[in-house]
Amino acid sequence: MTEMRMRDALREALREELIRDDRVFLLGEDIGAYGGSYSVTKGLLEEFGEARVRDTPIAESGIVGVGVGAAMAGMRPMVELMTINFSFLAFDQIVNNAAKLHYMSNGQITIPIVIRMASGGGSQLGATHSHSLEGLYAHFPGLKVVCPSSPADGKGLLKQAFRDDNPVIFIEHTANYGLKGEVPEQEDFLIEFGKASILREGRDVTLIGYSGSVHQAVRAADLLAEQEEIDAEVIDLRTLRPLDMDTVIESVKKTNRAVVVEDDWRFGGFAGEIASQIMEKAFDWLDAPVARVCSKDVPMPYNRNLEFAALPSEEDVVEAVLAML
Amino acid sequence: MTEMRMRDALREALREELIRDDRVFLLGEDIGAYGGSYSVTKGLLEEFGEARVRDTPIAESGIVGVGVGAAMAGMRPMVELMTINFSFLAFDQIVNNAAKLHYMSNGQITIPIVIRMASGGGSQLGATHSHSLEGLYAHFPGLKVVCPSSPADGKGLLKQAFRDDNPVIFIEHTANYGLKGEVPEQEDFLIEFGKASILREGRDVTLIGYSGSVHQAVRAADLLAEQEEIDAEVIDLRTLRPLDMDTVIESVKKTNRAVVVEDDWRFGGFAGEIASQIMEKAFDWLDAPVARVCSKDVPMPYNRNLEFAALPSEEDVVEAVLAML
Amino acid sequence: MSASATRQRPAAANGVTPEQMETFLHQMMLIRRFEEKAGEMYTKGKIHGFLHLYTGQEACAVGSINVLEERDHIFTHYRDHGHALARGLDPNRVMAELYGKADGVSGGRGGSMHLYDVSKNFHGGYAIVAGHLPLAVGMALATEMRREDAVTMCIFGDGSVAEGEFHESLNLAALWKTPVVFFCENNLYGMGVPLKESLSANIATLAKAYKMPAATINGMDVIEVYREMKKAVAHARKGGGPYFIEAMTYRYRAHSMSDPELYRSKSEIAEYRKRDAIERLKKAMLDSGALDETRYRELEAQVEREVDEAVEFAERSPQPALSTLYDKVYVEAGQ
Amino acid sequence: MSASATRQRPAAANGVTPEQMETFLHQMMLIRRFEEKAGEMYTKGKIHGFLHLYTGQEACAVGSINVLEERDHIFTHYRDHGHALARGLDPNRVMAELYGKADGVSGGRGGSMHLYDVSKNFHGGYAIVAGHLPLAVGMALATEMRREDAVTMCIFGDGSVAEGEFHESLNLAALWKTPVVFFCENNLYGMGVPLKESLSANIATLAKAYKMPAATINGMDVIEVYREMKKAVAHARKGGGPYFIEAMTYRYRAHSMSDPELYRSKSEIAEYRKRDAIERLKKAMLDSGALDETRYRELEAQVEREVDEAVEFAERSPQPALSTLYDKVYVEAGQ
Ligand SMILES: Cc1ncc(C[n+]2csc(CCOP(=O)(O)OP(=O)(O)O)c2C)c(N)n1
Ligand SMILES: Cc1ncc(C[n+]2csc(CCOP(=O)(O)OP(=O)(O)O)c2C)c(N)n1
Ligand SMILES: [Mg+2]
Ligand SMILES: [Mg+2]
Repeated sequence: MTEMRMRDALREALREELIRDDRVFLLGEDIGAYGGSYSVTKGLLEEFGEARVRDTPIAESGIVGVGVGAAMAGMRPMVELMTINFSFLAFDQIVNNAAKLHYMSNGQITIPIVIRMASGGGSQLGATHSHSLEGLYAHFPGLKVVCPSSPADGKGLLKQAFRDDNPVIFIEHTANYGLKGEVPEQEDFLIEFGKASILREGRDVTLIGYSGSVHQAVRAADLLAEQEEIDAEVIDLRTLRPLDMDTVIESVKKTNRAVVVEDDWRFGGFAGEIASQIMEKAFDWLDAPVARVCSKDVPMPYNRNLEFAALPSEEDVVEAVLAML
Repeated sequence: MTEMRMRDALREALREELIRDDRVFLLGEDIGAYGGSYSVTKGLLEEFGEARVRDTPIAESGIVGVGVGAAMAGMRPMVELMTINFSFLAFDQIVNNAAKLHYMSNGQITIPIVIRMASGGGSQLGATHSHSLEGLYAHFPGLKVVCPSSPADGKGLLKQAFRDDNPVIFIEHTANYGLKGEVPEQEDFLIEFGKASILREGRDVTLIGYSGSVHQAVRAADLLAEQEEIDAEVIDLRTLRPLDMDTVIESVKKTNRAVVVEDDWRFGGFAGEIASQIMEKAFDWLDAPVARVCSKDVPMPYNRNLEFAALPSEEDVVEAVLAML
Repeated sequence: MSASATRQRPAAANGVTPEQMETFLHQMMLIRRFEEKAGEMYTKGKIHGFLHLYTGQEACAVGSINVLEERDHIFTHYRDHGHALARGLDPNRVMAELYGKADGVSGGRGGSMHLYDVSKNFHGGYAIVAGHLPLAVGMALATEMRREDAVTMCIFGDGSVAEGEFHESLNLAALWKTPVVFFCENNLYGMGVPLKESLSANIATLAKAYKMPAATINGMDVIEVYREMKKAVAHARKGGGPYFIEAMTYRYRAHSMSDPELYRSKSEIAEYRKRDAIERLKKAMLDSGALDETRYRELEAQVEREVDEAVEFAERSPQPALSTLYDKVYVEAGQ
Repeated sequence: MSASATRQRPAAANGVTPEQMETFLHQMMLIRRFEEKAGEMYTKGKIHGFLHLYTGQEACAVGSINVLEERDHIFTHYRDHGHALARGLDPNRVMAELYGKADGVSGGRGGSMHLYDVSKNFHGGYAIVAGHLPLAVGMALATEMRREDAVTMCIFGDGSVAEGEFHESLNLAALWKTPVVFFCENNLYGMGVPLKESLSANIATLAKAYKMPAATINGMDVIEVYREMKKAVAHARKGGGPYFIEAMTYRYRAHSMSDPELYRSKSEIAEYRKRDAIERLKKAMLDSGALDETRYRELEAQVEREVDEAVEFAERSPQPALSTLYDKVYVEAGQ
């Protein structure tokens, strides 16, 4: 084990995969000379050269498409789109070409691509630059969607993404890049997709999050324990597709209450999926409706106070829990 | 009242709005000389001329952006994107510029645009051309999302869309274009957004749909009545944003059971929103978890049998109802 | 091959041997007949969905694809039957795909717009206009990185040129000098919109602005297409980067089966039919003695048989089992 | 205006009056100082988010925007402070917007990248690269349909040229002959990527391929920018359709406040600083007698005051009330 920050853990994963498999190469906006807009790819250009760490023009559709084409050829490209906000320009390439070619070609074509992007608000970047739309991509069969919340998960899941033969949308929360944590050192530290992790055990209520919102959930659990003597279980989904509902349902059958915490807007968002599945699979165990703590239903304002008010907070989670007891 | 098909009712709405308001103009792919790929705009070029009925290049992002710009200038453009599948190429323009400029500019800018597109599967168009993603757009605050199921609704809602000062995403199910129905004749026949309609009253279960899926719900209700003596209430949401949950909740409080029917994939789809809200607002009235009858979790296959198997059917709805009794 | 000695002259004249010319003629006739039959079967309700026929444009597919080696790659758009047949995909399995049957090249899951045969490096069949252009660039980039000496051909229509991905793809291809040949079949219309109303640019001039060579050629002359494509492929293969061909052509049939063709006149179609590529080659071959009427009738009969067989095959092929609905959404095993 | 009689000569020489030159100088100095101050306030933690400074590029905004009439329209990208100030937006309210305060031009909801003042036909401030280009075309289309005799100016960077929307917008503008001036500020980099690594084309040549006039000009010479912009606006105003200007310039500061600038050398920056637009104009005015040191120091003091006042105003301006969070997601009343 060694302590590192999320951005460094992600870089380690990329480095190890570049070394291990010469089909792996990286392309994206400012991943080379600039070092990556969140410094994840810093130093990789120097180490691996221009052919395998490729700065691209600002042309999201084009570069995702190039990645898909290279994956069809048997390469294992990673395309970095800087942020999820810019992925909207590559939306068709992702949800049509990457997601569907395997099925449409009756299995003749496979697309082993990793598409990385940063998500989340909280940095006063304004409405167009603060999306949390992990659930958007999770909606499409054919894609896998991964959203780590800790450096260890970041490394293990990213390495796993390169071993998967399917298109993987790998989404990193901007607020997590500086997070420190213990990361296992062994070469083949991988984390299987579709396994949620229980970050904190508890009896009274299940808090469910992923990526950034897991941390609100943990802080809320601390507050609940300290101030209200409520013992919350916290589940980190880690991947949205595949989604580990078994772990969630088992927990809810124990606690009889659940709150989904998500940075995205509630209306029409992924929290509704989790809430609905809990209702479907644990109806008789539920003592209260599953609550969803999400962003307010507004485009993200720039002003700091308004932005904080728009984002879900640990207090919002505590409030939701208290309301259901 | 006069009987007409959906496509003709929509054309009537466009004609009347073009006549009423000279700020209204239409632009889109093949809406002119070709007559519209679903014949909705047929004859309008001849009647209103090239300036107001404008054939465009195949450039979805560009033409939606042009529409947004013209709307900023105080015009009332309607952009036709042929189908929802092509709207993915204009995704950023829709969810960033159209949806957010009013908020970001602190109300200085308004975007009175209508963006029309056809949705739905069932015509063997294959995986890239069979999306039902109304819920995708409903997720974004700043947009309104309208999905009529009958000629009268089509006309009344489309005319209303032109009177709304906000961006309206107007989605027509391809399977509905040929549907016949009675349409009121008066000039100012408008239907307010956010008012669901009850297509059939019933006591035993509430079936909720919109656009295409309403028709499965109605047929399922008929089957339930005929074969099982189950009396289903059918609600047509008509608009997803604003969403009339009051009508839904009132119904569920009466029937104690609900099935959401939707053409889109279940996982991460809009049905989860409706189901979650029902749980939140009518928890104590529910005798069974809200069921979601949606498309199977696969890209749409081309083969007819597979496609039918992938789409939600009235039998699926009946089955879901029987399972919850 | 020895029989060709007696037919030396025409070959010398245009760089194409009589055997090749016969191959071209056969392929063009096959495509023509295949498309007519497909249209017929559509009308009979045997085929559904969108069906975009290639009639009129045969010289484009045949002249260009015959230049490619087995190791080369092809990406095309939804009007793809002609390209598939020219690449040597089994007509039976192509017809079966239009029928949506289990023996179709895409197992009945893709349909007319999505033909794939990866064993022949035929990578589809794309129905989102211009969406496959960057894929072709990516394929070319990969072969280049692996020094595979392969060329990727990317086929699309004039209507696609206005899409943003056209621009992004040409720029990326030129920037990274990928071995890709962009092959634009300019049939003057994108659905019902004439090119001059959708593009404020000359296509080849626009392509040249990205610093790649570009040629506008007669897409109704299979020999010219073949010769120009040879230059293009040679250029890309020897490391010169992308090459752009704009082939002027015309589609005889409606855009798809549901198009009432309100946007063009019967006389315009008749005008272009006079320049028919099959007639042109046939006449040249008859004139030069590379073909006689007997052989031509043999070819006609052969093509008729091939197409009938394709229909029979498609009719007999089973529907894909309902139990396969969930198969191949994901690849099961990791690498 | 009568005082200008004594300063006739320089005006005759370059088509710009001494008064105008002084306006240009003042505006450029104001922008320079405003940006330096904004950077300072960012470092002090008064401003957050992304902050893209305009230092070095002042001649572009000032030379071009001063050509526009009140009825003309402006769209720009996220590096927008200079354009806002040159258009005459209140520096106090611009600074307040960077602070996210209620008196900001966008009420504190937009921030540095999203400045709007519709009363001045200044329509933003767009943070999605090239996303505003079609909006400008749409605005121009609307004014043209209403015969308003207005021109729309659309400003963006060299890095935006590789985006698909660049292509779609230029084509639409040219196809429909909309009165729009595309103004590309070519500062040689898009974030850390040099233009030559992101574009396989000469920008002006590419623009010309869409059949619109295009000029590459010295964006570090405010007089040249002004004169060229005059031609462009005249062309668009008299119904000639779009016009394209590529202004060669350089940004002195990092891309945004968080950029470590690993991709370019200190000496390159120093080289460009020698061509500074403010110094150039100042020298020309001193040489021609249009300016003397006293007046220059007055201007310096004035600019200092304006910027200090802007900061004070921003500091004092209240935070937007939390109760406004849900306001203006939708327009309440219909038409
Ligand atoms: C992105 C997108 N927009 C619109 C369509 C609908 N559409 C299908 S084919 C076509 C015309 C394409 O014309 P062209 O590229 O010239 O090819 P052609 O049909 O003439 O062979 C259009 C608009 C589509 N499939 N994809
Ligand atoms: C669609 C999109 N992709 C990427 C980004 C991230 N980004 C912000 S500015 C920028 C560089 C733009 O360069 P250029 O257009 O030359 O403008 P400059 O910053 O040089 O003024 C990039 C890549 C973005 N904002 N939008
Ligand atoms: Mg065409
Ligand atoms: Mg730049």
